[in-house]
Amino acid sequence: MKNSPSTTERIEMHRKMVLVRRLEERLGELHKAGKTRGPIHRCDGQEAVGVGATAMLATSDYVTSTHRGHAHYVGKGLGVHGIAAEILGRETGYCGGRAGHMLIGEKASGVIGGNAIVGASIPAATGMALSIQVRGGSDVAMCFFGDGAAQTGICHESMNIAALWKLPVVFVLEHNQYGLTVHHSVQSPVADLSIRGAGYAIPSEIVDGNDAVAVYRAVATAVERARRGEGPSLVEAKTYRMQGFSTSDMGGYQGEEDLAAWAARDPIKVSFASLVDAVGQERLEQVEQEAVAEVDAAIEAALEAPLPTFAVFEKTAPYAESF
Amino acid sequence: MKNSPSTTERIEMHRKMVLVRRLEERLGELHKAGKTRGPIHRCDGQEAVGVGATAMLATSDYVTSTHRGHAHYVGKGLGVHGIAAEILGRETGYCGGRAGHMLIGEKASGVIGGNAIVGASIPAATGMALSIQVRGGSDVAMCFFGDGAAQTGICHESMNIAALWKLPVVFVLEHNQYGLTVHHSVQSPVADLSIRGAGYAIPSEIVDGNDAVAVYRAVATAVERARRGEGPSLVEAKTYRMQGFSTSDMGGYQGEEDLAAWAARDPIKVSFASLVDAVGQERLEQVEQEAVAEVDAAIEAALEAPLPTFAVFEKTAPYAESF
Amino acid sequence: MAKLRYAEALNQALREEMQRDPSVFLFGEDIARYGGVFKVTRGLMDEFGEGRVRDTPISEQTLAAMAVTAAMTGTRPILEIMYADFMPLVLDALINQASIYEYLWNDVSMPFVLRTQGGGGAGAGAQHSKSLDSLVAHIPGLKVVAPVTPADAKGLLKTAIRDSQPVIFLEHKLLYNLRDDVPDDPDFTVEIGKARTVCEGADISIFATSRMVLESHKAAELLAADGISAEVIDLRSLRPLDLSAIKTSIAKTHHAVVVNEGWRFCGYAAELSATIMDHAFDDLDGPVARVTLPDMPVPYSEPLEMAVLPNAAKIADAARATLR
Amino acid sequence: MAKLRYAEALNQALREEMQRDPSVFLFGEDIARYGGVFKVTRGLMDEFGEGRVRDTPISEQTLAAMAVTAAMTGTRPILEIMYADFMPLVLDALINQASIYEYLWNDVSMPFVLRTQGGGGAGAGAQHSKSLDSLVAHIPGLKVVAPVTPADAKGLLKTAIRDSQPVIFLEHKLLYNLRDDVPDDPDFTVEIGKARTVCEGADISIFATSRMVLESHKAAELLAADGISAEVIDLRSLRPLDLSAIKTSIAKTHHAVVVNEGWRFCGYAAELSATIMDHAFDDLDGPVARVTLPDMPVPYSEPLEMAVLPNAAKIADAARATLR
Ligand SMILES: Cc1ncc(C[n+]2csc(CCOP(=O)(O)OP(=O)(O)O)c2C)c(N)n1
Ligand SMILES: Cc1ncc(C[n+]2csc(CCOP(=O)(O)OP(=O)(O)O)c2C)c(N)n1
Ligand SMILES: [Mg+2]
Ligand SMILES: [Mg+2]
Repeated sequence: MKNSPSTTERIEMHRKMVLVRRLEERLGELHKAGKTRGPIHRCDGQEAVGVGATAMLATSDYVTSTHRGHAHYVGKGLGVHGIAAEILGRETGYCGGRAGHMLIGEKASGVIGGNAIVGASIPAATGMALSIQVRGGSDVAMCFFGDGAAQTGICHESMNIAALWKLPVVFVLEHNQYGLTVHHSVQSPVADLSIRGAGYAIPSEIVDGNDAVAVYRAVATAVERARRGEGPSLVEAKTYRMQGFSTSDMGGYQGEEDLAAWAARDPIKVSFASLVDAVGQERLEQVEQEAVAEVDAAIEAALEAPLPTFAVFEKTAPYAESF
Repeated sequence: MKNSPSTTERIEMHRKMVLVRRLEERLGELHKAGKTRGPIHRCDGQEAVGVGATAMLATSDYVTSTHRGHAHYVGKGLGVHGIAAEILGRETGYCGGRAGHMLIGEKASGVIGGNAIVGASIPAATGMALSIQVRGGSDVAMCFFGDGAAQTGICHESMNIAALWKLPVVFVLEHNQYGLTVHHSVQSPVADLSIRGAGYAIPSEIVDGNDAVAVYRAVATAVERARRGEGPSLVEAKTYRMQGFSTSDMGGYQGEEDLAAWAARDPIKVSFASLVDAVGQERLEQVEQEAVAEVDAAIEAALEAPLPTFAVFEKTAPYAESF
Repeated sequence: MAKLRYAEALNQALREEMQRDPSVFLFGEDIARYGGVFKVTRGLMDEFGEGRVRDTPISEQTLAAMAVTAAMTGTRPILEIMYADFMPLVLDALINQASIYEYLWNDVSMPFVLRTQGGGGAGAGAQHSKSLDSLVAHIPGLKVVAPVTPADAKGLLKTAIRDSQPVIFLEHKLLYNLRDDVPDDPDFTVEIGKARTVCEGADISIFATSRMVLESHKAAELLAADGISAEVIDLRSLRPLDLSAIKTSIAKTHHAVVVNEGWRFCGYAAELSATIMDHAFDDLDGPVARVTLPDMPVPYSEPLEMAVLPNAAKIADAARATLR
Repeated sequence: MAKLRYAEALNQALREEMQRDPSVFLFGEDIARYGGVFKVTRGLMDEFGEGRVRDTPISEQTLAAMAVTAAMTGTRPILEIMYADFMPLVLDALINQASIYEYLWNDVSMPFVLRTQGGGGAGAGAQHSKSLDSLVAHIPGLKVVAPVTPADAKGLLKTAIRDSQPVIFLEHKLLYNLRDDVPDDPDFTVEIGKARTVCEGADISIFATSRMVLESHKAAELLAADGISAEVIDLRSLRPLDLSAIKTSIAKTHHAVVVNEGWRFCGYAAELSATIMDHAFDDLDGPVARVTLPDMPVPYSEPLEMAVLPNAAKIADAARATLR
């Protein structure tokens, strides 16, 4: 099938999904143990979207993310050591503890970056795509955004501009059924948001967001179209948020049946089942164990790393008047 | 045909279109003679939209308008004396000269009101529709907005919310082919903006915006739907801006052929031709002459009315700290 | 008199005013079914129904514009904006809409309340920790209040809801769990425009807003240990200001510190300093000291965040410096 | 040295910088085919093509956010926002985006310029006549400039384009037709952060921004007739401020008036007053007088608009009052 990932790529996606899953689980434990600070937004159950959609990107391509970005970060190539350390506010984090988990940015990897203003990832990627077009490059910019973010005005404005100028941007709508605590039916009168692509003549597709391979295929087609200069595409990945909105969420509004049904379609299970014949159970389990060990090591290292101390240094220079 | 205006209503629409036309022409002359101040946005050639869309409304219904609101004002029942005086900055204007032509508001007539922030008429009417729904009323709120305004984020947000909550609002998109000086093809990748209604499950229709009867029919259906509690509708009225964007526009970018083609379909001509058999030429000409005389009298009165003098009075009370 | 948490006091004010006046309604993100991420609107949808307590899409710009026109047409909307950091999204509605119509048009009033919460100290990062008070306090025709005590939270919210002008109601994420006495009387209100004296003093006046009132109170204790007697004034109303309270206090102490958690440059503390310049220059024996966040983003990691937030020690230092 | 209109000087700066650096590009409403409603970008699309000079849809919020990220990824965007009144729409991009990333992330810079024009006096009404300087001057990490002369317009715009930080470039609708000498030298630039002395004086310092510099200059003439010698300083850079120019002038005159066309409360003039309080209190022999628009919407009709706008007479009155 066109734009299908190779077996090597599929194993790598599997590995990254396990990295993210383990990270989420460890963060959950640390939160319960009172060892985290500030809200943390887990994406377990949604890993296939972030990992599948970024698997075909080059380092020089750009990704913009949301408050729920762990899978996007890992997918685009950030290491779990720097992510874990940033989330735990350490000097060794990607941003020296200045940013926190919602705002991780790492320009060298094309992750610029997390964004906790809902919807803001969308014009951010559109602006990068404009930059690429003005410079005459062949990179693409990709934004992730949620079903809640799709209701913001900047989503509309960005799609209109991107389509009008045929910008090399890929819109990845991560439809996890919920805004913050409210079901999508309380946020929008239409269940399939990709219908809106037609309003901008943007090719749009719905994919199974729990199947990394399906996500990969749809997004790879969109990426190719963007690189050919044919403009933006919209991929709506249907998935489900298995945890509360964040660590501060009291929960209680997600249906048990829904949770069970989606758990049965866990993206890591789906990936495992589809790979096991070709790759063998042993190899896959080894990949998983190594991923788990990598995250555990990252968490331990982060917990032992020093907290930053405030200093007036090069990062505060643009704000020099204060000091 | 369902929701067709009666002959009386059609004569009244004809009269109002002539009122607006004469007003526009006189303002054009006054501008050339250096007797106006600030930009004035003429709507000649587009009168059928504003007049046709408001003809079936009650006084208690609300209308929100744009920077190009003369036809909306007259359609909803404002008098040309108060309008002309406001445009000329007189004490006798609807707002005592404080507002100017882009911002005329007259709560008693349900015109609240003009709005020179592009797009702002849309959430304004949506908010009034929310108020109606909360109070349990059967009024409707209607907003006019342009093809340029349709690209703003608040257009998207408003339509989503209105459809989600089934608010009694009617969206009248006045598609006059231009934003400020740029053709719609430079503002949007789709020519028919009503296609976007589907993204919110909003019933949408395109009508000939130079035919007041066609506008009336489509809008009356939308108004009925809103009054029945079935939510918003979108009517896209195709028309054409016959003058420059405003009195400050240097022009030169509108095609002569386009202008000629649309001039042949002038809404007043269309209306005249469709009424003349039923009503007779004499009667129609009399209606027109009376309208012209009414505007001329309004302009003369306004020119002779006193300019306001600044005073700290009840209108400045909310800003009392300044004085 | 019951002991209530600040969030509960707000909830009580909302409930009482909704019972009293059927034209009051609430809307905002996650406020109905969930009861608000800071739990201020808990139980209200159950009591008043989905029509009067509405969850909304994430569309702040439009929601605020809707509050303006709903308020002009017979209702009293109360809009919750989840974080003050999102206030930039509603400024067009406030500056280009709400602010102008009472002057331009006849017979309009705009009785809406926009509630939001700001401030740092919770590890929420650069996009969820700001105090943007000066952006809203700059807008003519609006009132801006920022209660600190649960009683003021209730009393000012009730007054705000009954006011015929727009009121921006600024809460603070670290105040919601503060517990204190709150009058039960459904007619208990607190006048907008009146400051509250937290403690009297003779040597220096500290004028503070929102959570910084608590830090200023602690600063007064630090200063007392040095033999300096500080008067702490909780402004409560950021606009209009209680000029007479400011003048009276400075006439007594001849020195002032102004404290606000927002940025310094063009921030709310600048207005306080300038106001004192305008109205009390002759009474001043030293320059007014400004204590604010430095002009930079709020960092995430705890030691960084704590280093930049204004606090009691910094306020006390500023007081000592201006007395020197 | 050629005599150019202010708008032409800006046009020349844009052209020269686009010739010099292919990463500079322009976007905004009606700027390409039509050349801008104030004609600043005339002829540039013809010279540089549709790729580098772009007409945009009416989507200010997104356009500003795009400028931020385009600037972080290898280009130097220049965005025109047609009226300063629309700046509320771009504040999320400035406050929650542009302002934070140089601190949060490694190796990013944001070389973009946002040009806009504000101010009253043209009968444009309450939504097209405002000066909202303090909203942008409040934002850390941004520079804000407001040239008055054609030469400064050119020199500051060139510097702004070459700067690695975001620069908000504030023009005024009544300045575009001002004609004066402008250096031809393509390397002519004006440093950001340096004030300009318009006229020297001994009795009082008048610090002004944008068109109010011209009114202040006229006020100095009115005052001279009364035997009062006023020094007028054009701040040019609203952020960062030229502190040394401010201090030096006050050390000489011991009195100050600050003038800004925006609203008074929490306005830019408040920061000037507070800055003087911070840095020059001991040199002051009287309170700093603030001259601003009153806190109300700009009315449309000429006599109303003229009554509320700050002008030379009001500035001179304020100077006399503070000298009394
Ligand atoms: C402009 C803005 N409004 C509100 C919020 C608060 N908020 C954070 S996440 C969220 C829900 C986002 O829903 P969605 O886009 O579907 O993302 P998900 O959390 O499901 O990943 C809200 C309302 C915010 N951060 N920014
Ligand atoms: C938010 C905002 N951006 C830009 C403008 C400047 N402007 C005024 S009208 C206009 C074009 C509007 O086009 P359209 O909505 O089609 O209305 P029309 O003028 O065609 O009636 C523009 C860009 C404005 N007033 N408000
Ligand atoms: Mg979601
Ligand atoms: Mg148009």
